[in-house]
Amino acid sequence: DAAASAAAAKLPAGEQTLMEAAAKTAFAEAGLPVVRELRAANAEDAATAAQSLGYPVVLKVDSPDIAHKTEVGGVQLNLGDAGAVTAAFARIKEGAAKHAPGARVDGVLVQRMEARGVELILGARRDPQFGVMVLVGLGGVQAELWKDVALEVAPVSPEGALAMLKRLKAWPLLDGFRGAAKVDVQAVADAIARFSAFAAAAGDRLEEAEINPLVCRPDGCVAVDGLMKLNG
Amino acid sequence: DAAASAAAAKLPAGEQTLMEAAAKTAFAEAGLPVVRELRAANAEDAATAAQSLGYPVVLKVDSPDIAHKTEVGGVQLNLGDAGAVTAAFARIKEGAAKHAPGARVDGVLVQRMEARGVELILGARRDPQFGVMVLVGLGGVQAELWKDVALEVAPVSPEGALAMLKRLKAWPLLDGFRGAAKVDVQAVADAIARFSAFAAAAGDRLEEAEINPLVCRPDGCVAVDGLMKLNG
Amino acid sequence: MSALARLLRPRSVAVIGASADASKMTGRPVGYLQRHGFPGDIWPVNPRAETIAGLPCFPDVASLPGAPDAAIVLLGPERAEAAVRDLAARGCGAAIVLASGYGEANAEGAARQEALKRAAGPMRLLGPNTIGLVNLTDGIMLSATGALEVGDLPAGAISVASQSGGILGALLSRAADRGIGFAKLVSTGNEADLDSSDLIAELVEDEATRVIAVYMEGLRRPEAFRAAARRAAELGKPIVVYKVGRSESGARAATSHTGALAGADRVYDALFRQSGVIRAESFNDLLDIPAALAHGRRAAGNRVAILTSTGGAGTLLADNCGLAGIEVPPPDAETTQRLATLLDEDQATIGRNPVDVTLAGLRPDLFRGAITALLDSPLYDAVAVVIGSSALAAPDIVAGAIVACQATSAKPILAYVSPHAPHLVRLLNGKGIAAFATPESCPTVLRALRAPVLPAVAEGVVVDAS
Amino acid sequence: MSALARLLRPRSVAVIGASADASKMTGRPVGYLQRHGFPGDIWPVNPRAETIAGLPCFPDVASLPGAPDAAIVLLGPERAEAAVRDLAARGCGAAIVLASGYGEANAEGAARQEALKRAAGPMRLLGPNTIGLVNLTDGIMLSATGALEVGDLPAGAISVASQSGGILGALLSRAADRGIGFAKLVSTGNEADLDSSDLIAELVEDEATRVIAVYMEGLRRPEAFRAAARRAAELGKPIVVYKVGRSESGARAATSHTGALAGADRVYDALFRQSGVIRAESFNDLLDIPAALAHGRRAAGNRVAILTSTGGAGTLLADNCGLAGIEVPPPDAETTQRLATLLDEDQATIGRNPVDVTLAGLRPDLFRGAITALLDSPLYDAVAVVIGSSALAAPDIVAGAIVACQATSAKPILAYVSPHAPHLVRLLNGKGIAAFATPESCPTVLRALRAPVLPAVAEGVVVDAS
Ligand SMILES: CC(C)(COP(=O)(O)OP(=O)(O)OC[C@H]1O[C@@H](n2cnc3c(N)ncnc32)[C@H](O)[C@@H]1OP(=O)(O)O)[C@@H](O)C(=O)NCCC(=O)NCCS
Ligand SMILES: CC(C)(COP(=O)(O)OP(=O)(O)OC[C@H]1O[C@@H](n2cnc3c(N)ncnc32)[C@H](O)[C@@H]1OP(=O)(O)O)[C@@H](O)C(=O)NCCC(=O)NCCS
Ligand SMILES: [Ca+2]
Ligand SMILES: [Ca+2]
Repeated sequence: DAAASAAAAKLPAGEQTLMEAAAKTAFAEAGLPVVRELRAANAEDAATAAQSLGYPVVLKVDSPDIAHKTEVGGVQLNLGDAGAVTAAFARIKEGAAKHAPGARVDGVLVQRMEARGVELILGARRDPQFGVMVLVGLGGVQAELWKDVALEVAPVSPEGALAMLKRLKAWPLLDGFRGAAKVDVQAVADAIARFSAFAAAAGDRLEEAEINPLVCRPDGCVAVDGLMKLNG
Repeated sequence: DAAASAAAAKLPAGEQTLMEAAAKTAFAEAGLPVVRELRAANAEDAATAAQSLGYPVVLKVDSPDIAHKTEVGGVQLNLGDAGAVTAAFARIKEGAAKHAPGARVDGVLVQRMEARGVELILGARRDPQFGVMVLVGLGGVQAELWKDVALEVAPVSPEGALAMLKRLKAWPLLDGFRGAAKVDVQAVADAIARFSAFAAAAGDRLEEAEINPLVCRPDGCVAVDGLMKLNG
Repeated sequence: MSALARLLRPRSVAVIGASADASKMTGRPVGYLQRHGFPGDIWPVNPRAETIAGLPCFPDVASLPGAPDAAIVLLGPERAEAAVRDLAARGCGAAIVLASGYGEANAEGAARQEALKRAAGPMRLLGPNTIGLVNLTDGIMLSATGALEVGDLPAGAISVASQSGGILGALLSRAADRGIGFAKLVSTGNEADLDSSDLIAELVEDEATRVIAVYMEGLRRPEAFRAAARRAAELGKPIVVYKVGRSESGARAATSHTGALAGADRVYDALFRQSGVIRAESFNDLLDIPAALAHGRRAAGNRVAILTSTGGAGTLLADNCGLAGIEVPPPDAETTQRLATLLDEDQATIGRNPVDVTLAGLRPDLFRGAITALLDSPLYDAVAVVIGSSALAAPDIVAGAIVACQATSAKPILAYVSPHAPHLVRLLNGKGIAAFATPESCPTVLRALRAPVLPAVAEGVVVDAS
Repeated sequence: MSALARLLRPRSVAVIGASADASKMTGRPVGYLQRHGFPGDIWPVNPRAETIAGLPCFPDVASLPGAPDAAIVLLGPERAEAAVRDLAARGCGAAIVLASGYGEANAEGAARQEALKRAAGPMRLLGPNTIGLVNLTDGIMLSATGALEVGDLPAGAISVASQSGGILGALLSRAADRGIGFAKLVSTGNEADLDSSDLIAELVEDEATRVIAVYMEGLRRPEAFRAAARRAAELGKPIVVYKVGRSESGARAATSHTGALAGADRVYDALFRQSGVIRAESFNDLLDIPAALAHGRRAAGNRVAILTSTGGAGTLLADNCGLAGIEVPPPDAETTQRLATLLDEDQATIGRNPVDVTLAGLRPDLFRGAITALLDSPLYDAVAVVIGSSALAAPDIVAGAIVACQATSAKPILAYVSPHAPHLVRLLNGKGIAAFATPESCPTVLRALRAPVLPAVAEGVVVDAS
């Protein structure tokens, strides 16, 4: 996969962690659908960004030092107008100052508020013996609680990815369980395949990559958050 | 259990379905913690009821003909003041008129808005051979998806009920999984035991009883909705 | 004496339709009774014979010298009804009707079964469509099953109630191969009258019975079963059930086979759990678990030491234990020290579990010393010994060492036999050591050996750790 | 010829440290080579003997009349290194070092293993700590295992690669009991040089081998394994792996046993799935699945007809099939009609699955007719026959009927033997019918018989339905 290889080739050198924005940029270059977002350094820019993305939006703290944004009040959802954005910007600054005093805060990411869907986690990890492995499960605590994940050696084809999804006990949730709408599983399988191709191409450089959540809906899927750890 | 027997003895005669309010009244008489609620025939009474319960509240359509309230817009959550209650009352009336045109609507139930918690389903059903069985699982679609329910012949003691909870794969969710707060499982076990004692006392009269959800939190648990089918 | 007690331990048995031709199915029962040493009266009934197998033969039930405690009816479904009516009139305790073609077959058969039941009146009925009853404690064979052709069926402390005759026969021959003995075995068949709950209740009171193994397709009277299970718990006699009908296909087959009611399996599961009954998950477990329980020892916890003279099989066993939630912790410092001194190896090598004694070779003293050290450790609740090919040539040495060690401790010793060696499995089971050839049995048996926690009657449980 | 091919099928074998005393472990290999009919040259090496078992004995490796294709080194770890160095210098293809006390023991042993590897230079090495290699296709025994004392080990189409010698021995004796034959069996032991991936790759190319059974504790080179699996898929030769280390205790034991790397089990699971390898879930399956696959037939789907002459065991089998997701649908109208006519029973009774032919008795013509009717039905992908006690006395009639039926169809027939009857299991497996005594094996085998869908090389799969 050319896009995957190109995205892997572009990874910055040195051992480091890519936070949300940088990680998603890499995933986007690898051909994955990621949430539309803009950076904003202050409340005014944030409102302008929101205007151009279209309401409602989400504001997230943009900091190289904060991995768990929710815990510091760094995620503000469902903001409907400029006033709400301004107020949310202030709350994020406050929260970071209070809960992560030392952290450098570059500003915020302004994202389109995505409609709800089934949330998956995609993970990739380098096994010293087996090479890069790719994992799919339900997002949040679910995958762990139900021990319901599918694992393969990267890369996987879209057909392989679909087979992984079908192996999940949670598969019915994607397939219209109890009258719910069916998720566009072809799009999801495609995203998993691209994610795995990217991880395989990154090879030894990659320690770990994660998309959590990948929001999956009848009209497609979108990576809403991501993280990547690189080796030197 | 005296309360359970008394509650069972008081059940109305004849084959019928007890909707939310009536079912919960019976459960309350059997000693179960149920959500505080008041009936209101019009918007004004609803606001008064809300005032006396304390905000925020929930409004639910009160109708002997509507079992699935959500589907008709019959559940309005998190109402913060009298204005919100009045508006919600109107929406419920409208929703019922539109989605359940023939249904008799007696008014609304005004309930305290309960804080979120782990939602369980408690069920009881009469098996022609084995007598009354009691079932516990996660609420919503979860129990069914993960095939994660515990079943016993009613009645069960509080210790037996606790053992049922511990058998659930979802038990960690009640037990502080991933740093979450621990639920008051003694209170939950007690509720299950009382529910099962009531169902056993009702015996042949009972076709089916359900509490869905029982909201479980560190400070106890509360039945938020219920339903009961009686034999003639 | 109750009718059921008369059936289980009759002093007189009438054989209705006995044949003088020993090679025919109807010729077998009298022979089996004689050959296995029945000390009571045998009364063959056949209008066309004077004597059968040296015994005077009676032309009909009315001419019998007394009321038989039990009767085996070898007639086809057309004539069985009249015989049953006659037996009831004669005061017989219970009749066993072997014939099939009743409720299990079709509507006509169901009607025939009803008539049979009516003909029995107050007399108890076992069957129809049953393979009968085998009492190995007292050598009383009330059956025509070919499995009884085998001469030496070991008597033991396990009794069996089975809703299928074929399964009873399979258990009988499989157990004999493994050196597992039985007290009584009863097949309840169509359960026109006596059902498995009746039999279980009776077997629970049997002195020779310490464990009850049940093959179940469906229960007619859950309450009766629950009461029997409660009584068994009071007496400290475990009940182990293998129930089919766990799947839809199985439930359908069970219903058509004996006409038993097949309720939802998870409802049975709840009943078993609440009654303190152990559920066997595989057919194999229905022998392994009762056999281990019958040896009488219990494990206080779920930590096992594995001793092996063949590395791979030790790993295999450890893996299967771990997979099933049985702990396999490395030995404590004191035990490690003891083993290192004994086996003359360094502590790092010896401080592992499985304890691999390959290098020590097959020296019985070292073998004994190592087992004893592990039994003595407070860290372990049981010891599992892996028996490799090296033991094939010297079965008695290995078995002798294990048996000698077991006498020094109250903890159970289990044996996993790695090569194909049925003689070793038989030998060990015969000496009170739970031995098996399937690695999955080790954790299954260990779980079952943990003192059962009985919801309702927990106080009453007698755990025999002798 | 490659070194591995020379090892698997040597024309000359040197036995280093052979003893003239046949009762000693070191005295066995020459005898095994002779007894099982090795047609090549046997060169015993021992400075203290003139002849061994009638063969001239050589004082050292240098004096050998040629470069042996393979050598068995029977020396202890102290002297094995020098022998290996001499063999390498002599141009030997591969040496098998049986001794233990290397990497599996301690740090000292690990250093010794390194030295051994260095001494071998370009010569290939099997072991150390191995039970050796058994080639039953050509009667070549490069092993000292006591399992070879057994005279008649049936040759077959299954080859085994095992990281444990004890497990190899267990498989050998258990298979013989069940009538399952092998082509080659190799134990890779500590894998100082040759590892299981090397052996699997070689066995895949072996003409006599149709299926490969692997006992695995851990893989050193996943890529090499993957390549071998891909080649196996191209050739349509299934690989069946039983891997331990599924639990923490098992992984710990595996690491200390052969020093193999024990990666997370679910990573292996992914590797197996992606390579089209069948994973055996129980140790028992590691024989049952390959045996069924070796018979060559495949099932097109997962619908099975069960034919039984003993109701209970049929129910048992149906239940186990249903539980494991194998369908047991009632026969279609045409098949029902055919069976009803044949067996002279009413359609309601006969329109069930299991098809119970108890009433028909053991009449071979009816038995054959019923099996054929079920095989002919497009509703079924396979037929499972339950063999009850009635067949014990007439094993050939039952087996003959089943074999005759199989010839009329491309579908597989399975046999579940309900009573303890190893002779029947042996007889049937020997005649190409997958037969077993555990009901759980039926669904397991049926799943494995479904044409494997191989992710990468799906086009290349050759399904032999002959
Ligand atoms: C709990 C956890 C997911 C929180 O992650 P976080 O980075 O702090 O916060 P997120 O960016 O995910 O945002 C939090 C919420 O906002 C939502 N959100 C974020 N951006 C959004 C957008 N643009 N549009 C809509 N919703 C959005 C998320 O869906 C999430 O919703 P939820 O609380 O209903 O699930 C994370 O801390 C964690 O550790 N998860 C566990 C992962 C796991 O289980 N791993 C094991 C796999 S085997
Ligand atoms: C989906 C379903 C639960 C909806 O039930 P309903 O009666 O229409 O609606 P409810 O009364 O439960 O109310 C809907 C929501 O309001 C919440 N709610 C209701 N009263 C509340 C109160 N007083 N305070 C706070 N929250 C409240 C409920 O928790 C629920 O929240 P959720 O959507 O986050 O789960 C129901 O239709 C159903 O069928 N459930 C499936 C049951 C099942 O899985 N059975 C199998 C068990 S084996
Ligand atoms: Ca996240
Ligand atoms: Ca509800």
